[in-house]
Amino acid sequence: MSWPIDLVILTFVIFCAIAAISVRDLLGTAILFGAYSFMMCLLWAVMGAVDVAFTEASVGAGVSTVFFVAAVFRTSRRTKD
Amino acid sequence: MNNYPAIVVIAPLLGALFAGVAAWVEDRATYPIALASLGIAAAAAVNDLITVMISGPIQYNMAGWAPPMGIEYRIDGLNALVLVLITGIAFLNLVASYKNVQQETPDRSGSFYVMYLLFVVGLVGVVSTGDLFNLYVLIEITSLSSYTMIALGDKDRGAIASLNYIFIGVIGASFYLLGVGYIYIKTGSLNMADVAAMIPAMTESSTLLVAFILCIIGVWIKMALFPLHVWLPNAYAFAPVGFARIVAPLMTKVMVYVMVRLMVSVFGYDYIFTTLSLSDGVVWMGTIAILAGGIIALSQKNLKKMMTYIIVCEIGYMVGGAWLGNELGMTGAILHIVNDALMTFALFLAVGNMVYKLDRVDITDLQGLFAKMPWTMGGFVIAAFSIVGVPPTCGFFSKWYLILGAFEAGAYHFAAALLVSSLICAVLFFKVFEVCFFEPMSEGHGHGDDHGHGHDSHGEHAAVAIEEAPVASVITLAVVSVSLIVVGLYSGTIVDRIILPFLN
Amino acid sequence: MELITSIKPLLAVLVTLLVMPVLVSSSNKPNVREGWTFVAGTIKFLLVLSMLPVILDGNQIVFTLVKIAPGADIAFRVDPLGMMFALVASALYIVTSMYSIGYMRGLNEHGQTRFVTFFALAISATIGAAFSANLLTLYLFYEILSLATYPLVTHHQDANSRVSGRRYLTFILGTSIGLVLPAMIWCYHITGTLEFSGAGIFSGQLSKPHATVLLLMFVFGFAKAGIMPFHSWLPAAMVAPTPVSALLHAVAVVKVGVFSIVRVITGIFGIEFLSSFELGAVVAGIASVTILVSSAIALSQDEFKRRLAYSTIGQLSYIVLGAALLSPKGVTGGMLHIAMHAFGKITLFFCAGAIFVATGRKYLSQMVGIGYRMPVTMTAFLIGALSIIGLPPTGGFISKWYLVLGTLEGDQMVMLFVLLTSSLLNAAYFMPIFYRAFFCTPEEAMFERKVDEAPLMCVIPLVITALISFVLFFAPQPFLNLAAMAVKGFIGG
Amino acid sequence: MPELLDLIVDKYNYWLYIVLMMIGLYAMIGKNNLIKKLVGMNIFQTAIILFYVSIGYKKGATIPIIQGDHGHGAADAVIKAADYINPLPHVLMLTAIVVSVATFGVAMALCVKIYQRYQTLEEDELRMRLSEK
Amino acid sequence: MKLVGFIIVCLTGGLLLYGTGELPAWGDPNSPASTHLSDDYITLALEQTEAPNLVTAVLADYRGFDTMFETAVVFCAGLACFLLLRDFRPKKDHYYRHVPTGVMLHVKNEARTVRTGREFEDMDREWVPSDTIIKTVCRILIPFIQIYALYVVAHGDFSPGGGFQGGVIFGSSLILLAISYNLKTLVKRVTEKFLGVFSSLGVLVYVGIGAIAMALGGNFLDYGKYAPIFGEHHIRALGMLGVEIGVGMAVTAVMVIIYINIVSEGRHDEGL
Repeated sequence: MSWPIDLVILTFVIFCAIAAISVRDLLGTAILFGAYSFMMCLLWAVMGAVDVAFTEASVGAGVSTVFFVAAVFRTSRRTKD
Repeated sequence: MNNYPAIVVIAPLLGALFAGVAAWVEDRATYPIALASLGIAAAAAVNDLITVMISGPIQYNMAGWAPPMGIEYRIDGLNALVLVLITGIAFLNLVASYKNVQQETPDRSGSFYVMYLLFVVGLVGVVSTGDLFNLYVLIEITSLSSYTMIALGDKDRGAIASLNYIFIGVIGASFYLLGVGYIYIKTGSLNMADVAAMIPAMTESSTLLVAFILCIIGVWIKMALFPLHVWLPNAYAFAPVGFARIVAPLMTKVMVYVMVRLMVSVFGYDYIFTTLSLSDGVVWMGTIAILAGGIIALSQKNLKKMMTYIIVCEIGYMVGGAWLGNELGMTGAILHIVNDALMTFALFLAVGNMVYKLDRVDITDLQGLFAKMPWTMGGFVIAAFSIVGVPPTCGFFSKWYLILGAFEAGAYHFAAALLVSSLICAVLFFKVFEVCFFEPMSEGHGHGDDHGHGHDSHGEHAAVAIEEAPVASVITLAVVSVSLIVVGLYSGTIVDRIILPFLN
Repeated sequence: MELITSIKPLLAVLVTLLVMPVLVSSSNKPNVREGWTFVAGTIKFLLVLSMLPVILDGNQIVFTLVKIAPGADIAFRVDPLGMMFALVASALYIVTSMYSIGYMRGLNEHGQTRFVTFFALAISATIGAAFSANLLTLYLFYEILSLATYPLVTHHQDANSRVSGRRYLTFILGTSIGLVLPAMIWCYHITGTLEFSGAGIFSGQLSKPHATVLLLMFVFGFAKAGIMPFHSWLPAAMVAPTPVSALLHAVAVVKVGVFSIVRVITGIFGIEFLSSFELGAVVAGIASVTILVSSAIALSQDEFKRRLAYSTIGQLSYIVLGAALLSPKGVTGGMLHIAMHAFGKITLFFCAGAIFVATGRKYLSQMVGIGYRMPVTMTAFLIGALSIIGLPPTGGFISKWYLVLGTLEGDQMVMLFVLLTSSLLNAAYFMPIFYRAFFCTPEEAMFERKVDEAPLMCVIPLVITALISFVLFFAPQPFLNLAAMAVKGFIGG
Repeated sequence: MPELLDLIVDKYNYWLYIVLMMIGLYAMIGKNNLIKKLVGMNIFQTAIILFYVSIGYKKGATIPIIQGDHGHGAADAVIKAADYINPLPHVLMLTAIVVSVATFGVAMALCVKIYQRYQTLEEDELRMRLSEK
Repeated sequence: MKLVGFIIVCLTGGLLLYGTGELPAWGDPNSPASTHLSDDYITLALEQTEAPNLVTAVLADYRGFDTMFETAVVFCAGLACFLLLRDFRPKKDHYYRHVPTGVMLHVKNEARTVRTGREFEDMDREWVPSDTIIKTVCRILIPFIQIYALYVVAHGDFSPGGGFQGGVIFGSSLILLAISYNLKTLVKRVTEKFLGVFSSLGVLVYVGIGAIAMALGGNFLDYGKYAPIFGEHHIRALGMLGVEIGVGMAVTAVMVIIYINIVSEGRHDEGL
């Protein structure tokens, strides 16, 4: 693997993480969180952890996000922080 | 082939799964299944203990792979003792709490038992395993099931208490996981014995230090060492009775076990006390935990809350004792794991019986309880004396070893804290007893000169109807109370036959 | 001296313990319940008695129940000192049981089952303490006794007894956990054993300042002995029904306190060790202050039982003083006083109770002329009072005689002065009662009627104990022999 | 100076995992909204997973699936350890991911339950509601 | 709280940075982690377990015991969601829509149930016009997703994937059904009872395989002991396949349980 790809993805990951916890719309958080997970999954795939990446893709970016949206649907979308 | 070490864990797991099927097919079958599986587990645990006492530690390789490639169960005196304790308490509690569960979760009692069994599986697994990562997974099972159970309790606050517990619990478990990661990066192994063999060669490493700190802090969070205890009082006080009775005595004690295991079997005395010389600081933390727990408990108005702070206080005993850095202190700490589990169990059994009849257990609600529930109160009194440390109940003997250890280590502040906490607990419990014994205040006698012959008012004392908790609960409480004394009397044997062989 | 292993000491402890469930289950049948109490009490007494010849032959009985740690097992050992105490306590238990039937039924008290049950527990613990082979066992029974007496002290369950019960526990538990326990663990830490032995368990490991601190921790820690300033629980505990005050707060509980102190002085420190550091004087000083102050306070008490309580505090310190004299005669006197004071003081308490049952009076100022109505009771009172003052023809004289000899033996004139002064004070607070009872004209109509004693079950016991006090003057040999043997073990052996 | 640079370049993955973990931990402690805290929790856990996966990485090695036309059990070629990435951390992390999603699910269920009861997920409001009673 | 949080975070970060200073360089092939156990696994796994995917070999065989508990954790989560949220109180209101006219029926207190079919259809409180495109696409897609999920489960020995991933994918396909149609459609096809039993059964398959190995005279989970029944050939890989199937079953069921309970607050009536 080449380190620039690694570094770019890492930057994205950190960007998504910060965005996910600072957005004031929980649905937005859900999607950003999905993006975060997906970036993470890419990162792991790059590092050769294909199984972990696969799992993260299906769980973190997939089902978790669905649960998240479902929970937001049943609670409230707005937040103070 | 001796499969008993595996059976201790597998029996409740299989029980949970069969009960999980039964919960959907025939709800009434879950309780017998749960009871039977815990009975088998308890029997297997006793068998383990006997085998260990006769022929030394048992090693069991999961899936037949030898460690460090595979996962290993290594049962020695300490494990076996704690295993017997866990399975025994879980079994007895299940016997005692049938009615409480029916009362509190009538429409989902089947699933309750499944969760209960999973919790026990986690505890038993944590204690049996000889693999650092396996330990983490099992901690998570226990945690996840306890999160759920706690949320099932108090309608208003259960869920919030549980969510707070999740946040703090996850931090604790993750710290532990990180610590294991640092150990792994340094040693390349996850097997406790394998790691322990490599640690003496790398005592100067900063990575190892960080690994140690992370693991220990993680475990401390999980065991609620003051000031990391904030999650515990709410969580345990709002849990449903049937579960509080088992989580309160066992969860924190198992975490203390993990701490002892990490200290003795992974990092080793030399590393902790010689290379790092952490003893003083941690013993002070234990001292503070004891005092703080006791004092906060004094200020509580709710009996359940009070008990939970007593747990916080008792954790200080064990942490302090284990970190005194001598054999007596460690003996005391290990003995106290057993004793404290039993006495907390007895206390919560009694409190559960009160909750069953009274619903609310603020201290003011307990008036006249000695007359109403004499048997429950009898058990409660013995358990309380044990916590105070009155001989011949078991609480006295572990305190004995702890104070001796403190003297030997020169940690007089710790010895003083132990004594002060005994006094605090005495005040605490007699405050409760007074309410139960004196109120409602009888009038018309004992106030001086006019103590005539007219004692008709005494008749009303006899008239108080006895309203006891379910028979099974009361009998279990009686058994546990007696065991407090029996274990106390035989603590010399326990120390000689089980704890000392383990430590040497 | 031979050591004979026998289960008898354990049985003697257990017999009243085992009868407890029976007592509870027969709560609806008072006569059956009382019957069982008697049976258990008698068996217990006989068991103790059956061990007496062995002890008098110069042997000792040992029994180890369980091993806790090396040198600190839960074990029994019957030696002359313990034998004497157990004999007194178990004999008086039977008498008190009888008395409490008269008293409790006479007053129609509530919770009688609870009362007899905890009474049985308390007496078990007392015997256990008497037969303890080491400090750990002694501490164990000491604590059980403290807790078992709490429901007895607070028997009335009213505000008054609540306050008293609180004070009782604060002093007793506070000192035992706060002082005795650390002192005991300190001992064990230094020596690795807690076994009582005539020569003491320390052999040069303890410097004088440390020894002083340790000794004071024990002396004050066994607060049941009522050493000032840890005495005030005893007057407070007088809210209990009189049988409790009589047996427990004149005999069992308080004597366990002094017994423990004597044990520690003789068995843990050892007389020689203490003499070499001249520590006896410290304890003796504390004891004599207690004797004088408490006697003075007793003078001003109007409530009968409170006066008796302060008297008890003073008398207990006689025993401690006797032991602290560290001379053979002094120690003998102290030990004898355990027995002599027991019979005398229990008589006095029985009298107080009998008066209360018969007339409902608790205050001395209300008892002017009571001798006309209750002559038997008041005569017994006289004998008891004489015994406490230490005048012939009562047993109290013997023990005080030995105490005086002890002070002379050790050339401790100050102590002699203390003893004599306090005897005068004793006379000063007892004699007016007797005088007013018989030689003053009754102020109240109810005393002018003909003789009207308390129930028979109240009167018989107090007559018995008064008689024993009387007889002991003429036949003190059993106790004297035991005491002499014990002293030989502590000093000569 | 070059040493420091080396230190940074050699281990930049580790540095970044620490940053991520701090973000997650901060969100868990400092955020007011329960769901935000949950997101923080997940970030925290994934950071740890990243750490483990980084441990497993080996320069010059490939994914831990034995290559070659092995078909079934025909591993004639000698397998060289240096060619494959360490599989153990991956295994551990599979488990950790599963655990984290399970915890996440339960926590979400709790959030829904709390919202049912209190109509809010803000921690300060919840605290206010609790103290009212 | 924020300040406290910040301090704690900084302390933790500092601690970790301190510990990281001495770590072997990232990707260093000679670090202990990459040499001690790892080499053994890499060189021996194929020979011993006959599974080329080393991760699966370690996951389902060497550390199969871990994985069993991992499955138990998943089962526990499903049960937790059921216990916490399931609301057994009868549904008060039912809504139906008369398809030809578009008239909405609001039936209170379960006075009568309406037969749904061509004339009436179930609906949530608010009617969302069904989107034909989504429905059609999903209807076509779902079977393929499911086939793929089965492939992932079955092929875990050889390629990335395994029971867990496959189970999640299968579960997602069912969730997709609920999202594209509505929750009632899913609940009608896959009943709660079925899911509950299925999740238990999944873990039971795993534990059962282990326990039967024990009964056959081996250690727990020792697949090699099945050789007398299934033959020596690939017996360990076969065992792994068995447990992977168990994991897949459990995970599928649990994912659906969690989703249904969260999205309907435990009432199992209307969802997203």
